[in-house]
This record gives sequence, C-alpha cells and structure tokens, in this order.
Amino acid sequence: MSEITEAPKKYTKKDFESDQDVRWCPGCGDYAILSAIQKMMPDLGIPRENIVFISGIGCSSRFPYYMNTYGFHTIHGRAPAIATGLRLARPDLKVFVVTGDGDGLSIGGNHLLHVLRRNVNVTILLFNNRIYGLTKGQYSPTSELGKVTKSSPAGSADRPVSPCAFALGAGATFVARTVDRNVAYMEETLRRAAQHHGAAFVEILQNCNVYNDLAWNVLYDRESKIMNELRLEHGKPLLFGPVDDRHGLVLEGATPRVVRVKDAPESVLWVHDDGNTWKAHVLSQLWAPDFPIPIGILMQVEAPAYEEVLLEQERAAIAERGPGDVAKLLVSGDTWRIG
Amino acid sequence: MSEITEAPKKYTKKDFESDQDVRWCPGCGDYAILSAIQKMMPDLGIPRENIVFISGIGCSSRFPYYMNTYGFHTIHGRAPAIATGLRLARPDLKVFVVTGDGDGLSIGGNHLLHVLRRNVNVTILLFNNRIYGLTKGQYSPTSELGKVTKSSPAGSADRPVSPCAFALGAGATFVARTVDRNVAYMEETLRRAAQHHGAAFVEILQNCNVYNDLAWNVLYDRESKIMNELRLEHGKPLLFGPVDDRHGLVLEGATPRVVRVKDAPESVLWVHDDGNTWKAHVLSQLWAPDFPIPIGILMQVEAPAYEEVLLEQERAAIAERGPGDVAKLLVSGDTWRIG
Amino acid sequence: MSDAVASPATAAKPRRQLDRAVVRFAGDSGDGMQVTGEQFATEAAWAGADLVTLPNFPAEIRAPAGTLFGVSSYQLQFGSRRVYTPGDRLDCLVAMNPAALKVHQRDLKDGGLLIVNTAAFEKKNLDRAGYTGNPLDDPALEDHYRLHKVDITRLTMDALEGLPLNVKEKERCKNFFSLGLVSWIYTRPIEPTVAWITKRFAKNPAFAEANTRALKAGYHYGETAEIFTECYGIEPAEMPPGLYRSITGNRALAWGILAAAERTKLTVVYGAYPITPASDVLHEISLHKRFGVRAIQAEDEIAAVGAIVGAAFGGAIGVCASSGPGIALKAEGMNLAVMAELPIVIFDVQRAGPSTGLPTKTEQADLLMALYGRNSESPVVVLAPMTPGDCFFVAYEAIRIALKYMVPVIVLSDGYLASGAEPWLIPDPKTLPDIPVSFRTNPEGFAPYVRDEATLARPWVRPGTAGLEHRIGGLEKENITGNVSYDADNHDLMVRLRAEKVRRVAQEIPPTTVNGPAAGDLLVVGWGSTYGTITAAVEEVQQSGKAVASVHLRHLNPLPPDLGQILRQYERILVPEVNSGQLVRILRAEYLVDAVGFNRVRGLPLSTEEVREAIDQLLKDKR
Amino acid sequence: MSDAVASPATAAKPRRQLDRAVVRFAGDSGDGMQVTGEQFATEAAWAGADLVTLPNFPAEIRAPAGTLFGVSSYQLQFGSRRVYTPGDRLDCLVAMNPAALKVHQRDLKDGGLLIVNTAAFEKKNLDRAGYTGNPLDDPALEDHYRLHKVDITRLTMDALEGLPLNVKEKERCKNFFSLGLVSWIYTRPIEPTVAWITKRFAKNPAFAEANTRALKAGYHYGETAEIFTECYGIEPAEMPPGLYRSITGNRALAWGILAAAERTKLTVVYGAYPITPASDVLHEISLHKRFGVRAIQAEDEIAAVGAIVGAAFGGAIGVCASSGPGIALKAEGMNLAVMAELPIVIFDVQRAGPSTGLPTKTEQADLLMALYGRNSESPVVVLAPMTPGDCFFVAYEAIRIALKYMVPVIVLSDGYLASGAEPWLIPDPKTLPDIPVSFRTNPEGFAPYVRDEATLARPWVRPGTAGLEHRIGGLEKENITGNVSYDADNHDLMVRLRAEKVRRVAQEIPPTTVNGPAAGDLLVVGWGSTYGTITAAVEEVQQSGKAVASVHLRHLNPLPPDLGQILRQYERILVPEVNSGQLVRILRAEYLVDAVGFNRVRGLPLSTEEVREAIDQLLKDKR
Ligand SMILES: Cc1ncc(C[n+]2csc(CCOP(=O)(O)OP(=O)(O)O)c2C)c(N)n1
Ligand SMILES: Cc1ncc(C[n+]2csc(CCOP(=O)(O)OP(=O)(O)O)c2C)c(N)n1
Ligand code: SF4
Ligand code: SF4
Ligand SMILES: [Mg+2]
Ligand SMILES: [Mg+2]
Repeated sequence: MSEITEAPKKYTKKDFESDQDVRWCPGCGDYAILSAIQKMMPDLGIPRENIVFISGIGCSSRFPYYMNTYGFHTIHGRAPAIATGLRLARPDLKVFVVTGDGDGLSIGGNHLLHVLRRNVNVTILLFNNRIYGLTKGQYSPTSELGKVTKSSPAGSADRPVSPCAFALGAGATFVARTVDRNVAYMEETLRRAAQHHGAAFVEILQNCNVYNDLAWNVLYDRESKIMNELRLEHGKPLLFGPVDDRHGLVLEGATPRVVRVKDAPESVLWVHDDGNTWKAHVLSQLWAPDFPIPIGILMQVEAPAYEEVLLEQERAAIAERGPGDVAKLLVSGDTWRIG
Repeated sequence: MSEITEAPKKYTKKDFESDQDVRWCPGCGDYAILSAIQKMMPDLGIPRENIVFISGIGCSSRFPYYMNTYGFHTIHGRAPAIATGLRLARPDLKVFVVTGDGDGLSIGGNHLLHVLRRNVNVTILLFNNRIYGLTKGQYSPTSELGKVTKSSPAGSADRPVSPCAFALGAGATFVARTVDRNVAYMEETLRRAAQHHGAAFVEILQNCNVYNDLAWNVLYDRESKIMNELRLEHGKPLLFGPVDDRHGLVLEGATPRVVRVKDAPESVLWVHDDGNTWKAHVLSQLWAPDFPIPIGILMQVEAPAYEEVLLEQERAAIAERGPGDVAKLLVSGDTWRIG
Repeated sequence: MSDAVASPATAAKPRRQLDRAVVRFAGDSGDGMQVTGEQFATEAAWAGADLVTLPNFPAEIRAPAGTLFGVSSYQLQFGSRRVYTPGDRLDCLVAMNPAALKVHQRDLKDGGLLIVNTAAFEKKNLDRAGYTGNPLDDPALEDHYRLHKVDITRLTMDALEGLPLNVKEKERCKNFFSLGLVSWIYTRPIEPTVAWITKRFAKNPAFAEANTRALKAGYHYGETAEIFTECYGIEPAEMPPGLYRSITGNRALAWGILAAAERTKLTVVYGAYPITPASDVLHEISLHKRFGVRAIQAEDEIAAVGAIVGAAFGGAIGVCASSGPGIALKAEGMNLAVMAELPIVIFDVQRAGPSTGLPTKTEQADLLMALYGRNSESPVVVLAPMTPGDCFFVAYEAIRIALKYMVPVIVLSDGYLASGAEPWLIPDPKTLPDIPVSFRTNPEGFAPYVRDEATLARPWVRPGTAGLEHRIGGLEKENITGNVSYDADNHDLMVRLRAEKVRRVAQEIPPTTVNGPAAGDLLVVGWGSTYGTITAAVEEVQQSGKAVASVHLRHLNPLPPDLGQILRQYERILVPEVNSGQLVRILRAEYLVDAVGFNRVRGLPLSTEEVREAIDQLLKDKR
Repeated sequence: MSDAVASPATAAKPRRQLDRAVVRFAGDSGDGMQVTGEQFATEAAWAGADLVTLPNFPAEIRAPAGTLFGVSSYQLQFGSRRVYTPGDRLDCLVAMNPAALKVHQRDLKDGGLLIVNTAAFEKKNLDRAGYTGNPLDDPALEDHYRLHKVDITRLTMDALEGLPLNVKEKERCKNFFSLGLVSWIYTRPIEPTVAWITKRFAKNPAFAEANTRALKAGYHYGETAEIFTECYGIEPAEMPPGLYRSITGNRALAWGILAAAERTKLTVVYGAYPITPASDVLHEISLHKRFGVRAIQAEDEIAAVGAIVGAAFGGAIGVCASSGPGIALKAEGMNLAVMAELPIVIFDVQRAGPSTGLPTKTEQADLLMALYGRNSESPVVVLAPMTPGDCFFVAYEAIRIALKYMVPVIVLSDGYLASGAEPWLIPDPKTLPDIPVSFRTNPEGFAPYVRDEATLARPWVRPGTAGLEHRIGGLEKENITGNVSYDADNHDLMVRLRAEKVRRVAQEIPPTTVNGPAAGDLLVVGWGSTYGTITAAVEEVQQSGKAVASVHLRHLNPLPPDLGQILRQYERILVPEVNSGQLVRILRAEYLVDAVGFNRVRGLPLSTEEVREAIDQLLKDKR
C-alpha cells in the first residue's frame, strides 16, 4: 500500500552528496555512516526528490545537510513526531529519521516509543556513541553505569537503556543493530531497513573519537571482536568465536547459554529466525561480556502502518459518501430561515 | 540502604482515608484500587507522614487527594520526574507514583522510561483503563487497534503498547500486573511492589464504566476468566483453565505453547521464576486470545537505585575531604591581592 | 406530528411582551440540563429570537448525585433586540434539586421566577447540598422571588402512566416536563423539540413517546395550572434574513479548517492531544474524513505541533488546537516553524489557569503568552474570534494568512466561545476570500529563503519536486540561501525580516469598525469573547446619551494600522479583559495612551453590568 | 622558579603608558587560543589591571583545521581605569592563521598592531580560508596596520630544540610563544603563566619545559628582535583593595548556589539537561558534591524542572539552568510551582534564537518570555546579573527571595556573562544577607495556604512532619485551605494574591543607583550584561559635559519602586538591548514614558561606540 514511486534513472553515490561542507570532527564515525547511506541509496530505486531526511539535534542530527535530498534538521528529540506528520501529509515520500542516543532516547524517548508502536512507515537510524557529542561530552542514556564525564565526575548513577530492547518493548516491527566500522555489513542492514514496510529501527554503534573514543572497542578490536560479535543471519545458527573453536548458543527455556560447537549436537544450536518475536526479546538482552553482541537484523515482522490505516479510512469514507462539501455541511442538521 | 524509618504505631485502613470527597464516577474501578491501597498501607509499617503520593493528571491521578498522607497532584505525565527529584532530596520518604495509561504512556512515556531504567526507589501504579477518562473518552496508547471513540469514530489506527513489555524494555527491576476486581490478590501484589527496593512497576487493569465499560471483561467474566487468567506464583507451574482440565505452558526455545496438563509430563511445564529476566520478556508478550493473561509479579530483581548511588558519592566525597566550605572554595585556585 | 401540539396561539392566559429574557436550567449532572437548555435555545431561535447561550458543567466526569459540585446548568438570553451575552442576572431559574438552588439562587433577580422540583427536596438531597432545613419552607424565598413549587417528578410519572418503561426510565423524562413548562411560560414553540425527540429516539419509540408526553405535559401544565397567572411573549428579532443554524465556537473552528481545505484543495494535517476545552475540535474534525483533513491524536502536545510542522514542510496545511498547559508545551515547536518559516495555525482555546487551573472555566489570559511565550524574538500572527460563529471565519482567515506569509498564526478562542452557541447566518462558502497557493517548482534562481517582495514570504516547496531538493532547520539561516549562518549581521537582518513579515500582515486588516461616535469621552477596547458583553454595556451607556464608543480587535498582532489614530480621539480608554490586564499593557506600550484595565479573572465571562459600571466610573473620574 | 624570568623591569625599549588596551588572540580551534587568552588575562590581572574578557569559539566541536568556521578567538580589554567591556575595536590582533586574519581583520583599529604567524600562510590554509593570493603580500595591509610578520612556528621549534618531543608536540607550543610576545609588548608579568604551566603539566615535565621555553622565547623575542620598537605600560587600576580572582558567570552562578546551600543548611537539588551555554553550571556543580548540592542530569528540560519542583515539595531548594528552547520547555513545570507556591529558581543563560538559533552566541531576548511565557496569569520574580561576578550574588539573592516568598524566580544571565570573566573581589560569605528558613511544624491552625502577613508566603512543610499531612496540586486552590476550588471569586482572589506576592518582593529592592546627574537630558536604562557597555558609553558622553545618566536594573519583576520617579527626571530615555526592544516595552507600558530602544540582535554584545552614537543621536533629535 506504500505509494512511493520508482526512480526513473540510475543514481550513483555522488548523486546523494550535497554541496555542504561536512562539519563533523575529523575521525568521527559519522563519516562512515554517511558514506554507507549515500552508497546504499541508489539501490532503493527511489527518485531523489521523493526522499526526505528528518533529524533532531546533535552531531548525528546534522546528517540531513549532507544528503542531496530534501532534509529538515528540526528540534531536539522531536524528529519522529515531525516525520509522522510528514508521512501522514505525504505518503508518497520515503522518510528517514536520523537521531542520536541523546536525541532519540533521552529527550526524544517518548516520540520514539510512539512512532515505533504506531508502525509509521519511516526508517529510523539511531547513532549510538554512548555520549552527548554536540554539547561536548556528557553521559547519555546508553552510557555505562559509572561513566566519568564532565557532568558525572564521580561516575554516572544511571543504568543504561538498551536501544534494541527498548524498541522491542515499544512494539517495533523491525529492529537491527550495526557497527560504523563494518561498512559493508552496515550498508546491507540499512538497505533492508529502508525496504521494510512500517517503522524500521536501526541502532548504529558509532565512534565519537573526541568525547568517547573506542566505546565500542570490543567490536572494533580484531582480537576481542572474535568473541564479542555475533552476526545474525536468518536461517543460520548463531555462531561466533575463533574459526577453530566456534561457539554457539542454545536456549534452555527462554534462557540462553553459550556452548562450544564441538561439544554440542548441531540440532540444539539456536538458529536465527528473524520472524520470531519471542526470540528477538532474548536476543535484545544479549550483551558482552556474558554473551556476544548481536549484529544484524534481530527481528522483522509485518504489521499495518499507522498512516496507511488512516488513509484507508479516508478513502473508504470518500468512496461511501463522496468527497466532502462544505456548503452542504453548513446547512446540515437543524437550520431555520429568517426573513 | 533505604533510609525509610519504621512506623511507631499500628495503623488501620481508616488512618489512610483523607477528609476529601471522592469524586470518581459511581462504579469506577478506581474505588477498589483506593480501598486496596488504603488497606495495604498499614502493613508497610511506615509512619504516615513519611509517605508521599505523587500523581500526574487524569481520573486516576486524583488519587493523592484521597490518601491521608502527603500528596502532590502535579502535571500531565511528569509525576515520575517529580518523584525522582523528591527522592533525591528526601531519601527518607516512601514515594508512590500514581498514573494512568494516558498520563504514563502517552505524554509521560519518556519519564516512565527513565525512572524505570534509573531504578529510582518509587512504587509506580499505572491504572490502565485503556481510555482517557478525564477528557471524556478518547482512545489511549493501550486501546486496542480499531477502537471506536470520540476521537476515532472510524476506529483508532494506533497499535497499542503493552505497559509491562514497555517496562521490561526500559529495564525495570520489578514488573507486575493486577486487576481491580481481584481485590485480595491486588493487595498482595501492591504490598510486594511497595516493598521492592528500586523502581517497582504495577499495571493495574481498571474499569472505566463510563467510557470503556468492561474493557477487561475477559478477566471479569466468570466464564471467560477461567481460560484467560494466568496467576503467577513463584516456584509454581503456570496453570490455568478449568479445575478438571488444567492447562499449562511449555517453552520451546523461547516460544511458548499451551498444553493440557493431562497430556504433558510435569517436568516440561513452565515453572514461574520471577528472578528470570529472560522468561519475564516472554511472559510480558503473552496475551489473550492466543494465551492467557499473566497476573501477578512477572519479574523482580535487585539493582542499585539511582539516588542511592548519587548519595553514596556525596557521602564518599564528604568522608574523603570533609563537608564543603564556601569561604575556602572562593579563594581556591588562582587569586591575587590588590592594595 | 399533526397531533394537537400546543402552540403559542392556544395560550389562554394574559401574555406580556418582553424585550429579552434570561433563563437558566440547573440540576444534577444526571438531570439532562444541557439537552434541556439546548432545546430551549433551539425553540427560541425557531421563533426568530436572537440569543446567546452559556453551558456550564462540572469538572468531574460523573459527580455523585445531589452534590454541589455535581450541579450542571445551561443559561441563555434571548430577545427581540440584538442579544450580545447570555445575560448577567436571571429572569427565570429552574432548579431541579436543592444543590442547584443553593448554587444558583444568588444569580436570580429579585422578583424573578423560581421553579423548583419539590420531589427532589428530600432529606438525602438536602444533606448533600448542605442544607440543614428545607429552604422551600423558608418564607424569605417567597418574599424575594416568584416561587413556584412544582412536583415535577410526580407530574411526569403521572403523564407517562401506562408506558412500557420502568420507574427510573420514566423519571429521567422530567427534564422535558420542565422544558415544556418554560416553553409555555415564554411562548416558545415546542415543535422543534418534538421533532428532535422523534429523531433522537427513532430506534426506541417508547422513549420518544415518553419524552414527548412529558414535554407536552409540562406545556399544558403551565397553561392549565392555576399557579401561573401570566406568560410572556418575545417578538422575533430583526435579524438579517437568511438561513440560520446554531453553532458552537469549537465546531466553527473545525468547519473553518474544512472550508480552507476545500478552497485550497490541500491536505490538512490536524495534530491534537485531547485537552479540555479544545478536544471537541478534534472530535468534530474526526467526523469529516471526506474533506481530506487528516487528524492525528498524538502522544502529547509537543508531538502534535511537531506533526503539523512536518506536514507543513511536506506542503500540507498544519493546524492544531490545545489549551492551557498544552499551549505552553507547543512553544518549541512553534519556534521551529518561525525559524523554518513554515505555515502552521494553532488554536488556543483558552481556559482558566495558571497550571492545570480550572480546566472547564474560561479566561483570556494567554494573549501575552501567544505574543511572547517563546525563546528569543519569535514573532507570530495572533487573531481572536469575537463570537462562536466568528470562529469559522477567523479559522479560515488564519490559514489564509499563514499560507500567504509563510508564518505561524495563533488563534485565541476561549472556553466560553468553545461551547457557547449563537444563531448563525450560514455563509455561502463561495463568498469566502480566496487563498491562492502556488508551490515553487521552477529551479531557476531558486533558493529556500528568497522572498516575495510584497509579503516577504519564502517559497513553499513540496518535497517530491525534482531539482528543488534543499535542507532547512532550526539553526539561524542565511537570508536567501537558507544555509546555516553564524554571521552576526545576518542574524540581525533575519530577526528584522521575521518581524517585518508579521508586521506586513497589517495590510490584510480592514479598517477598524467603531461602534459609536468617532470621537468622545471614552473608548472601550476589547478583544475576543468579550465582544458581546462590551457591546451590550456600551449600547446601554450610549442610550443614556454619553459619548462612548467601542472597538473590538480581531487582529492582536499586528494591530490594525488605524488603531493609534482612533485611540487618540477619546479622552479615556477602558480595556475590559478576563485577565489581569494584558491588551491594556500592549496598548499603553504601543501608543503611549493612558488606557485603563477592567479586570475580573473568575473563570467566567464579564457581566454587562460590571462593565457598564466600570465605564460610568471612568467617566466620573474624568471630571 | 627563581630562574631568570624576564620581568617588566628588564625591558630596555621605550615604554609608552596607555590607559587601556584591547587585544585579541585568534587562530584555529586547535591552536589553543582560549588558554592563551585566559593566561594573558591572568597576567594582566596580576599586574593590577581591571579587565573584561570575551571568549568566542565555533559551534562545531572540532571544525576542520584552517576553515573560517573553525576559528576560535579570545579578546580582552584591560586598563588602569575601570574597564567595563571587552572593547569594541582592537588595538592588537594576533592571527595564527589566514582564516583568523580573514575573520577578524576588520575589527582591528586603523594603525593597530597586527601580529601574524607567517608559517601558517601557506597554500592549503590560504585555500581553506578562501584567499586567492597571500594577503601578507598585499601592501594595503601594511598601510592600514602596524603589521608584524613573525614565523612563530619556526621560532618555537628552534626554542624547543633538543627537547624529547616530536614535531607535532613541539608545534603545539606555539601559542605560548605568541603569549610571551604579547606579554612583552604590554609589559605583563609572565610569572603566573609559568606557574600555571608547571602545575598543569606536573605529570609531564617535558611538556611543562617546552611550553615554558616557548613562552620565554616569545617574551625575549619581543625584547630583542629589531622589529618591535616600543612596548606599552599600563598602570595598575584603582580597584578596591582585597583578594581577587577571575570568575566566569556560569561558575559564579554555581557558586552562588553553593553559598545558599551552606547558609541555609538545606539540600539543593540541581536539575539539568545539557545545553549550550548553560551546561557549565552543571559541570561545575557536579564537582562539589561535598556541599550537599545534588545534581540530576535529567532526560530533558521538562524532567529537570519537574525534579526540582518535587525537591521543593520535599523541603529542598530546587534550582535549574538552561537556555533557549530548554527554557521554553520549562513553562509548564514552572507554572506548577506558581500554583503550588513552591520555591524554585531557574537560570536562563540566554542564547541567540529563536528555535535552535545560534547556540554559542549571546542575546537578551528572553525577558518577555520570562515574564509572560506561561499559560494564564503566572507571575514570577525576574532578576538579572550585570557582570560575571554579579552572577554569584544574584544566584544567591534569587534563592533568598524564592524561599522567603515561596515563589519561582528566574535569573536572566546570558552567553556573554556565562563564559566572560572579570577580576572579582572575593566576598566573605559571612557578609551575604541571611536566608532564614523555618519549616512549619505546628499543626495548630495549620492549612497549606494560610499566608504570612508580610510576604503572603504560604507555609513550607517538609513531608515527614507528623500532623501536617496535606495534598496540593496544579488545580486552582482555595485560599487558606488549599482545597481544590472551582469557585469564581476564589480564583479571582488567588490570581491577585499570586501577583501581589511577587509585587511585594519590591520591598527587597535597594534604592536604584543613578550613574550621573539626578536629572537631565537623557537617561539610559539597561539590564543584564549590557551593564559594562552602557556604563562605558555613558561615561564617555558625560566626559563631554552632557547631562546624561544611566541606571541598570537587576530587578526586572517587580521593578524597583523608585524607578518611575527617576524616569520622570529626564527628558529622553534610551533603552539599549540585545533584542528587538523588550524592556523598553515594559517601561512604556508601566510608566507611560516615551522611552526609545536601541536594538542590535547580532549574537554579540553591543559596542560602546554604537551606544554612544545612539545617545548622541537622541540628544540631537531632542533639539
Ligand atoms: C531542547 C534542547 N535541549 C538541549 C539541547 C542541547 N543538545 C543539543 S544536542 C544534545 C545531545 C545530543 O546527543 P546525541 O543525540 O547523542 O547526539 P550526538 O551529538 O552524540 O551525535 C543536547 C543535549 C537542545 N539543542 N535543545
Ligand atoms: C499538558 C496537558 N495535556 C492534556 C491534558 C488533558 N488531559 C487530562 S487527563 C488526560 C488523559 C488522562 O488519561 P489517563 O492517564 O488514562 O487517565 P484516566 O482519566 O483514564 O484515569 C488528558 C489528555 C492536560 N491536563 N495537560
Ligand atoms: S563530537 Fe564526537 S560525535 Fe560529534 S562530530 Fe566530534 S567525534 Fe563525531
Ligand atoms: S470517567 Fe471512567 S475512569 Fe474516570 S472516574 Fe469515571 S469511570 Fe472512573
Ligand atoms: Mg550521542
Ligand atoms: Mg486511562
């Protein structure tokens, strides 16, 4: 029911680069994400003018300026609401929301909740650098407990929230996680997200080299990555660890356990099924050091999109009784004539 | 580490009834909840003057007026934030938050997220009547899809959020569900919630007989209740259904399945373990008609409470360097003398 | 309906002609006073009277029966001359229970008609109303008023004898008995009510029959019972000829949006979060999906305004309504529209505050917030309707201005206009001013902030237009290019341009109407829902031959260009407002005139009497 | 440090005495200009000069090197007379790269001293700055300024020869070379900088050594290089004797809270959500847990204000700071405190807007929002500090008033005060006015809204007090009992009481200081951070013998009781503001005086020169 039209011509990455100077710090993970998205855009086959990027406020939220599409750099935390209104007005547009861990989960948590539960047809990219970059380095809702920053010199006292667990709790229909330094895999995940029908949520683990350098080092470092990265592939068992000593997961009741593949019969290994919502919740809870960190699509299911239901009601009303007529409306109900 | 003091005297329910006229509609489910809470209060053994009820706005949020304790009927959706500040200022007080499905999950969703993830020591009671009562009957974030109300004459287009699933996604440490018409059981659950260390979240299914009568009828009606109510008891198997044909649940991977007890060996039945966070997520997803609806404590785990960590930092700082001294502070660092 | 409906002509008792009458029906929330009042208004309107209504209901959803805070009432003034207000003091009060008597008695004129339902004056109800004895036994009551003790309940039950309804159901018809009785007293035709009942209870003929019988029983009771010695006639008012309907302010706001949607052929996104007394705009809009007005019930007011800013960016019209704290929450979103220069319209259905305040009561105290309630210099256009029906035109005008100038517009309605009703001469939508919309499509010379010479508006571009891809946002923009700019002089320029754009809206304002002499001793200046009260008070004073005039502002920002000139023609200026003095501050600052406020902040409209007294006082002080 | 540090006495070249000098260091964000400027300010202060500083840094976190938007600068004016502003035009500009020259050159006086680091003027940097050729080759530059081309980079490298640092590390010391050079030029003592370096790099002696060497190399370069023919002396200013320190406005706000916490022995809950330029208050507070000030970094500004309202209900002091859109978001929470009559304090560190605006730039445009930016009648007290150091006293005073009157107080600081610094005569905390706090504990005659006769404050009750259990909220309250009340007259009364409570704060305001003749041709009225500029401009005009005076308001609501009287002593009134005219509207409305605004909204402080010109102009118009 999506009304998005097909692109008439073949684009290249260059077509999606705007004329603005990119103003992130040299070395910022945002560059890699920008590049991956620009690269992925031509695959969507959507005319450039039908694409809109909506963002909030933060380093990450500068994103729309750098895309040669329509863009709106709005206010802190409200991008999901603004995107919802836009989709309702213009269901023919492909709408992306770019947000950060502060923008999306601190001030903007409520709008994120509601855009996800409503399943509005938008692709949401949350750049998670576990810090407030733009305001120069305070801890964020995803910062680890005890994080020392300018605003928490004795260590933060807030337990972090997991963006993917939050999204699932909110009732999201597409939940994925990617890493900025894993460009090819990120591109693939972003493409799948952009093609999802309904609200797609992608947590992008991103490096802020100025205020929180190497926050995701377990997934960057060649060594530690081996035991900490869990690539999700639909239909394949969940495997990680060194080539010569692969590890897998088994589920006992709903409780996951790490096993050595060589010790376990293949039949007991947890095979990824991205349509299984029950398992998705378990996946969203997996985290280092006890478990590897799932990267890829945790879940994708189909559900009606909010604005499409509303538009269907509009169409049905018009089909049934014809388009509105103000002159008729004004004289409907009780009237009386004078003179 | 809680600094709440013990009550010196034995209270009765009457001691917790304020002198205000109760202004809910006759027949409203809120009366039963009020009564259950007033009844349960003496068991907490806390001096009345050390108890504070904080609420937002809604029929449910009128609650504090009727409790003969300290109370603050604040603004729409912000009670968790106000309670957090109160606890930080006054860790010696026992703080309750009363909210509704609109107050807590529509406008106040973000504050609910953050009070839960921070694990602030407050007991949160969310009266879920699946409607906006006070504003005279619009659908709420927990209303079922297609709900016909004043603001959705053609049926609502919003997929509902599950309060318990949301709370778990937010990282809550205590999550429970009760029903207004099940007074004794409700009392017991509320008591356990009030005794939890950290943020306790209780969803109370409540009847709004004026705007959404019998929304929870599957759990009220003697007949349908049998197959739809799943009482959670720690250490006991999850059983429901008629006495002569009990049903239970089994977990296959993380996927639950309903079985007849007589067909299943006892060993495979899902036994409730309220300390198991993995299973709690599965529980929070169970809903009629495919599954029975869990009532009771879905999960309770221990974690440091936000304000206690902060206060510990304060104590440590004072222990290390003594209490602050402004005169000394003012002359610290670079100074110079003139004249 | 050829059934022998009592009609005014059959009334046998002496009839006295009146100019106007003020009637209030009061009873328990469960007594159906709102329906009764509305039907009486309909009858009065059918008979050609001009009228203004004032519904008043408790904040509680269902207050316990018989309590003081559970009293619900409906007042109206109708007359053969122009009626501007629902009236100050009552000519007739119907009190269906002791609580209603207690709450409303003091508003009844000395010698006024007091009709009570004696059946309700029993122990339980008297206790609940806080009476120690039965007030009906107090002879003082009969000294002050023309008291009629009627056992409405029993008379209704008697009339319904034999109908297949239970006692409770029958009892519930008693409001129609009182309506019938009052209809007879004021010789109003009950035909429209009979028709209404028939339609309303089409699916339940027993109820239709019962209510109709109760109505007629009341009517006949007036005619035949010995206790009523006269009835009153009110001639049809001289009103402009045409087709009329009754309309409330909230419905008129909603219909104004529909009219603009139809005219512009644009999609409207209506963003709402329920709040009293603005919710009914959402309810009304939601009924009319066929007009392409898309309502979103957002998670809060911030999201609601966000959604309409998003919609405006998408080339749709964005409108939202709210009240009190809900408007305060929209400041940041509105400011984004100010910076992005996008057309949105906000209806502020003002309620009594501050904070949660008195949600069901009216007030005019958001004017300064509308003007200044956003960080930094954030000029927006502010309009205010004067009557319920005017809400239609102002809503339409707000959209027209927003689109023409690419600027946010705030409309200040209030709780009184929202639920108040008036007979409304139905306009022909074709006669509404045009709203030209032209989206920019030409890439040549395009930049997001190039400006129209006359309006200073920047171009509106629909995403989807190839070659015009661009990016805007809440950071300061370089004029013309729209690029992010931290340049000092550009910021100063943009601050001035945003202000000038709003200032230019003055060219849309017609010459100000002065009600009264073009110069004189005193000018009364008002805005918004005080229109009726001020006009009535000024006309009264004028009748006593004084050189007093009034002007009523629909445009609060910018102000009418001719206003300063007008103000200087009068010696004194009085500004009555239902706030602590807001417009008066603006007039003093703007024109340096010694305007004086008359301010009562009681959650109620001002009374004509007190405004008249304030005028008299100021005229006296002058000497 | 007995090492032969060059000291002013050893300077052999001719020294010219100056009154004042304005110096700006400008370079790339990575060039350490903020440290350089701060150290130069310290040196100037040590030598007894009065001074005012103006840091200026890009909005980007790390802008790419060499770009125009990546330029960072630090300006200060220091002198032997009172210095009120950082100065309009520069006597000396140090440009560390082409972008810095391009951005700042126009601010240098004709004939001013221009020092450039020639090493940075190479192709890549020139391109990035948008130069087509090398501006240093343009003879016009030497015509206009006293240009000194110094290869600062090479000279630094040479000086660090042999130190165990790599090239990059050495190069990074070049800012201290320029500091040394400018210190020599203005005969400032480099001892404090040497001490600072030693402390700062205590853990890294090689860096300490390198920076110290660079500093001294610069100093000696000035002395020995042939190109500098003279240096300048500035006598110590006549400042009140005592112990001084440098303080920024944000730090002073934070310390003001600590002082109030210490004095009252109450807990303070500080609610914050990071936002430029207010975040540093949070950072500073967070360092001082020993003072019992508990900071919460909330999820947003709404939660931050909510938390402090909750804390105030709990008997603690609630304070929060924010800016721009963050303040707009606090409206609803503040209004709850207005209704609940709870003491909270909000610091609004104003930034340039509207919307996200220019987050790192200063402005004074939130005054009307502070007064009116909440639904309905919502009076609060509004104060504004005049200088960075004054922020300390105003923060303390705000808390004192909030507690005494049980009322919210807004403090209007701004971006300029926030990061600007001045030499500050350290007060003795014992001399601060007392803040008596008495929580109600006596149940006898207690009701939540009984009022103190003098202040109209309601009692403050700490939950935990037996026998005083009570419930309050955002619905309108009955006076005295605090019960929910929908009564019309009670609402009117409460609206008046809330206003009167704020009005009574006028009794706290000392007589207004008039700077200049007590009557005359023109009075300049200002508020907030324009204090220095206005005072400097007025003093200049006064020196030319004109009857001009100024008053500077710290109390914006209520206004000083003697203000009306003062205003009427002057023929004309000029109100310079960094907004479009806000205080001027208030004065006109309040006192009906024809006050005229001078308004520039450039994200920068006003310049002394333009204010002086505006004064001259108005004096001329008068005739
Ligand atoms: C209403 C409001 N409050 C606060 C701010 C200040 N602010 C700007 S960005 C930001 C946090 C950004 O963090 P995040 O979303 O993680 O983005 P990042 O910079 O890390 O990419 C804050 C607090 C603002 N612009 N608006
Ligand atoms: C800022 C703000 N927006 C809107 C409202 C209007 N309002 C009051 S209660 C309510 C919804 C209450 O729903 P819920 O929390 O489910 O409570 P219930 O009445 O159903 O118990 C709304 C929208 C308000 N008071 N304040
Ligand atoms: S501060 Fe961090 S997140 Fe922001 S641009 Fe710099 S490196 Fe990137
Ligand atoms: S409206 Fe519903 S929730 Fe509110 S008091 Fe009435 S029955 Fe209860
Ligand atoms: Mg971040
Ligand atoms: Mg509800």
